[in-house]
Amino acid sequence: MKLTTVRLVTIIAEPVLKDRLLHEIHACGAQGYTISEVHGEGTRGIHAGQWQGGGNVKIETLVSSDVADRIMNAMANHYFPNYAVIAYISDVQVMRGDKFV
Amino acid sequence: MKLTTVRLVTIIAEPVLKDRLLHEIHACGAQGYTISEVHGEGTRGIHAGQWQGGGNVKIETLVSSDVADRIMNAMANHYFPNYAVIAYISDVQVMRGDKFV
Amino acid sequence: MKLTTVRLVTIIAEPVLKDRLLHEIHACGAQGYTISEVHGEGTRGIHAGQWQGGGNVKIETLVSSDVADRIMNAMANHYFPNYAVIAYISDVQVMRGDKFV
Amino acid sequence: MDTIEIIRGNLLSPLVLAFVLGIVATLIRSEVEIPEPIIKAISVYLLFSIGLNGGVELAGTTFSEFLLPALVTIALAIAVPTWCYLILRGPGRFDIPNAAGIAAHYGSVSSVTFVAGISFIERLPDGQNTFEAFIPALAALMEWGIIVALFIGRWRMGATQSQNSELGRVIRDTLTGRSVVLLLGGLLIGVIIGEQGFARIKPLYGDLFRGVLVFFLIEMGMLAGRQLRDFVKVGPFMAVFGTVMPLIHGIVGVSLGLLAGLSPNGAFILGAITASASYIDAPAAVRATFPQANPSVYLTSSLGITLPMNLIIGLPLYYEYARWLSAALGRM
Amino acid sequence: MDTIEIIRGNLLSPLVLAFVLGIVATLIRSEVEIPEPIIKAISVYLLFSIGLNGGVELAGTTFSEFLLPALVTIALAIAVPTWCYLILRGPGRFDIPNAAGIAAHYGSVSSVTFVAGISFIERLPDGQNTFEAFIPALAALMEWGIIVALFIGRWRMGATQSQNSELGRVIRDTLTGRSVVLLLGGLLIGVIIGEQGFARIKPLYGDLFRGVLVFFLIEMGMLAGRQLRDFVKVGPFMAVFGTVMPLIHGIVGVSLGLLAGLSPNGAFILGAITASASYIDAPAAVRATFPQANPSVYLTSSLGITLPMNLIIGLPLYYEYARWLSAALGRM
Amino acid sequence: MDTIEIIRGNLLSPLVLAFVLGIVATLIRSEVEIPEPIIKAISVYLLFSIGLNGGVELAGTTFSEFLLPALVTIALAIAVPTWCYLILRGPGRFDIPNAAGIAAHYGSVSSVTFVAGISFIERLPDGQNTFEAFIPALAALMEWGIIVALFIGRWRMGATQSQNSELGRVIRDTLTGRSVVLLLGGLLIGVIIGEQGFARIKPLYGDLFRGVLVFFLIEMGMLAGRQLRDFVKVGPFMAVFGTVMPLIHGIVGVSLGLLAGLSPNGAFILGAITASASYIDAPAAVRATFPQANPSVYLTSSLGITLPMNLIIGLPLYYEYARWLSAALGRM
Ligand SMILES: Nc1ncnc2c1ncn2[C@@H]1O[C@H](COP(=O)(O)O)[C@@H](O)[C@H]1O
Ligand SMILES: Nc1ncnc2c1ncn2[C@@H]1O[C@H](COP(=O)(O)O)[C@@H](O)[C@H]1O
Ligand SMILES: Nc1ncnc2c1ncn2[C@@H]1O[C@H](COP(=O)(O)O)[C@@H](O)[C@H]1O
Ligand code: NA
Ligand code: NA
Ligand code: NA
Repeated sequence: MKLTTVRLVTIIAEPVLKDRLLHEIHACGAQGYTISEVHGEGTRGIHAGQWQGGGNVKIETLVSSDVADRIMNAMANHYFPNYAVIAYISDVQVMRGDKFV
Repeated sequence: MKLTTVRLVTIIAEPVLKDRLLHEIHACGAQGYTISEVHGEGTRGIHAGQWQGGGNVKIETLVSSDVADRIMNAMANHYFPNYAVIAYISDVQVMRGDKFV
Repeated sequence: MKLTTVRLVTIIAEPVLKDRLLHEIHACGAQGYTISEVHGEGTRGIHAGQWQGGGNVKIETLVSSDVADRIMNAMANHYFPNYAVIAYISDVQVMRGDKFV
Repeated sequence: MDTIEIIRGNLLSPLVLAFVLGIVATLIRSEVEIPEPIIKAISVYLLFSIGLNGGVELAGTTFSEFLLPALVTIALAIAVPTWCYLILRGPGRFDIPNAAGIAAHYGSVSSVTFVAGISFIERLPDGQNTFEAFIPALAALMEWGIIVALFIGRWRMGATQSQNSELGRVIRDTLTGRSVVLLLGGLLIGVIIGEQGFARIKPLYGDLFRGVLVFFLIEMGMLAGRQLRDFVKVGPFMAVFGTVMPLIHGIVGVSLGLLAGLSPNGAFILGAITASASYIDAPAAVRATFPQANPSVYLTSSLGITLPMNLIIGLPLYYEYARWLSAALGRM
Repeated sequence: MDTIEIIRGNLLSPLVLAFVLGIVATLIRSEVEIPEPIIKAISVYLLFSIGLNGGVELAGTTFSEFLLPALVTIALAIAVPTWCYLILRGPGRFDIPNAAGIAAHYGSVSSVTFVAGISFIERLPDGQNTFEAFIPALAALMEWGIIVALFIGRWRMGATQSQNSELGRVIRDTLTGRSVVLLLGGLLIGVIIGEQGFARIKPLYGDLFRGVLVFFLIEMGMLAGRQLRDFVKVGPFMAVFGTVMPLIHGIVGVSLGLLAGLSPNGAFILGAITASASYIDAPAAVRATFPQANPSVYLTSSLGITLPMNLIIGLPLYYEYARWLSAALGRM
Repeated sequence: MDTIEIIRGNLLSPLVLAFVLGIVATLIRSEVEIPEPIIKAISVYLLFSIGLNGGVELAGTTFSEFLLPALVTIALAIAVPTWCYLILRGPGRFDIPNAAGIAAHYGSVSSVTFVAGISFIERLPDGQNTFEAFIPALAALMEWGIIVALFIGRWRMGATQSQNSELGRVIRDTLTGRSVVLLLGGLLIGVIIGEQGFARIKPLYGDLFRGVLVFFLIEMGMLAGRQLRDFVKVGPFMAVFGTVMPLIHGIVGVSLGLLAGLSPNGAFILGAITASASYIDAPAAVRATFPQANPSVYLTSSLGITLPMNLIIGLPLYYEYARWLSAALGRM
């Protein structure tokens, strides 16, 4: 069994960003994504989705190292300043690495 | 505080596989699992659960390294070819490692 | 792009613990958290939330290494003995590390 | 003979049949699923409706009519968990947390049994289907049974400070719990809007009530069905406890209700409340206060044994007993 | 002319208009959203209501009246998937899994089309709006078509042991599936409670039925709309298959229904059931048994082509044909 | 005196009482929870019902009757956000994004206030409870206020290309937004099916309307209650703005409505629409276009201040004013 390491990028953001973020990660080169509904609290106060149950979306995408960097940069430039959003990267192992790069 | 490293196996699959996958990971030796409802998109087109909101299930299980390998192999042999499913492994640290092996 | 490593602590617990756990991680020094609804099975039998659909909550929090240790210790001392709950730590990379410490 | 007729009538009512359908669906592992948000919304609806309907009728009730039944209900909310606790500790040989936990369940109210009791009466022919309008307030008072049981447990264990603060939270939660707020809130709104204001919302809160309850009972049946499977696990003592205690509580509740001046129908509902075992508020409260207590025991017995028992044979029995005793008292 | 009137009447019914609203909302990418738990609960409600209403009416039906229609339904549940399979393998040039998969869809029942067919009849003027009370049981029998299709596929492929065990599971799932349990459970409860027991729950299970169906159809329209976009992907063969086969099945179903002694209205509903293509139970069963089959094909054709076709022009056609054939047979 | 009677009548209506129950439940931190999917489905239901009911009545309305009120509504959808913007920039000292964001809220429509306004009228005695059937179309037009406000903001800021494309998306979203599609779709379906087609779905879309609205308002109260807690954070300017502006808008809306030829009831509803501040569509649109604007301010003021103010004292005031002005104009 051959496992290769790819990057798992996780973004947690207010729901209003959902479509734009999916578009963004796709533009950065992601081949797929998985979304879940979460809620949470951070350092920023109320945001527009919050009265709808405090909802956020969590977007996870398995990508190559390059794509992960591009996504993080896009996040830092376009979203971190004004939106309630966080993003983090970790390494995971998959079987058919070419599916994700 | 003594932490030991175990494997976190994450499987994202179309909902029709749920019961079978739970059975499978149990057969491979997993002692527990956690499921969440997610949705997503990958390289395969529409699948049978998709019209029900594009739903997938995400199954996470903390297991020993051996069990993780067995699960990945089972996935590769029985599910990757025909189903919309991905799986990946990462290392995490837990307190009472024997609970998961 | 400068990435720093922080700890992602994940707790999966029966819903009755939700408010107390949020309070606990905050007391340990966490600056934020993300919650999702999951369900699962482990080594313990039925728990009080189970008839409500087997629901658990998953709490994820990005914290410094110190805070992570404090949280794990609190879990071990106050919750592991009597409740259906697990917790694990992994390392992830973020951009503005100071947001989480 | 007449009693058998009543039992048969209850067995063949849409409510009980829907409940049985739910049990059967679970036993044959069918995938009928009524999603959780729907069930939550329906229980809000049912409690609020009962409050509203009570409130609309309440006009004209004097406080003195309410006083004695209320005192009796408070007495039951203290006595029932206490004596359950003693039985569970004594013959039941449970440890303190488990005994207190189970007592909290049997000392408080199951909304389903309560609602089914009300619906049982409303099914009767006109003229025989009325009861005291303040009944929802009695149900809200009976919720106190949870607190009494937890308090006993804490006291017997010699609680630490932090555990006491947990108990404080539970008391607050019980007083502001969903059932209490909806029953009392509905009651108050009903009083204020009166018959006239109610007329325009009656299609939802009056006409649909019974149909929605039937729908709800399908899910309750599935819930009970899942617990039924664990029946064997609770052991013979709890099997007997879960069947016999409600019957005793029902008899006691009806009797005291009649003595407190309630009508036979009102006393019947008080009996149903007393007999019922909580399966929503109590589990959460017990889990928070006595995590050591084993949820399998209290959930399986309250949901898998007592709930079906009450719905299927308890209600008609309490009703017949209320009629019989009222006649007997009348003859005195 | 009369037929055109009927088609127009159907087109302008709230049901079809709500369905079209859903399609339009999807096409203009509007964000009208009816959450999934609501839709799930509504489908439980619709099936249970139909069962209940049938059951209440059932009193007085003799088993012999039911026998022939039931046999005809079973025959259809065997014949329709078989012949679909042959056509899909032959002219359609599909491989075994895809042919069997599609056949499973067209051989079983779409609850929406079934419910819309019933509602079509109930909309008619008094005296013309009755049908055989056992119709829900026929719909439950027709679900067997899924099993027949999967069985054919398995047999032609020479299934391995493990695949057979999967088939076993699918058979069990179909027999205890949601629609079957709710239709038959409702039917049984309806029989037991009778007119009198039904009266008190009729506001929910009778009066609201049509309004809820309209609400449901908004979502079904959105679902169909999303599939419509993939229309081109299924290719010309499936476009024709998805349009023509239902028409043929509808004609055959109506004809056999009349010959089996059903009333024109009853035969019409049997026709609608036969014509309809499942889009909930079949996809899940096919995905589990033939993962190789391409879901785009069977989902797009059953949801994007056959469902709208049946709702919009199929139903009035089958109805007119039923009336016409019944008159013709009457004249013989 | 009469006005006070009307205010009291509104205060003691089931709607307002349910709203207050929700606020109280939140303030005592009770766990009454109406799940989000239910609330979403109910708002679809309410808007669709209003559209439908309007459509059914619409027959016989001529385009010319509609024209002037429509023009007035468009004028309001342009004027209200503009003047809000100016006030917020001037005396309010907000920066451009915040001023435009708040203006978008007060320039568009709160469905709850709209629906409550309609229900306010329907509660009146027969003969006094009618209004123009095309009112839902006016509410849909008023949604344009969002676009106007965002447009002003963009223009004053000198938007970049990418921001303009975002604005384009918002315009499209507003035009195909849920409220617009449901109100207009319902209206159209209502026109087509007419009285006769509506009769069979009236139990759901007519009889239940008010009861469902009461249920909905419990949740709205909880929502407002949660925002009320942040009341202090918005500062004195917004506290005054959120209380006074709606009153002014209500007066202006009623006046222009009467001048445009609307009946007093119709003018009252137009006033309620004008006075109301959006809390669903506007927040999403503003967040997407002006992420720099502070959501605490616009959410707290529209949900925590303006919504309760309108429901509790605004509606009866606008109604009384409409009656008074109409009498005054009649006397002229
Ligand atoms: N330290 C953290 N750990 C986990 N999730 C966080 C953390 N900080 C923020 N979040 C999530 O990110 C969202 C936005 O955070 P913020 O921008 O800090 O308001 C929050 O609603 C949380 O869901
Ligand atoms: N690159 C990816 N990152 C995250 N999730 C993915 C990725 N690719 C696929 N998935 C998830 O796995 C499911 C099946 O993927 P696929 O088999 O590629 O259609 C999708 O619906 C997604 O939820
Ligand atoms: N090995 C495991 N892998 C993933 N999740 C687990 C595992 N064990 C337990 N869990 C989760 O933790 C919850 C409590 O577990 P337990 O205390 O073992 O009953 C379960 O309901 C699962 O959601
Ligand atoms: Na009790
Ligand atoms: Na068919
Ligand atoms: Na406005």
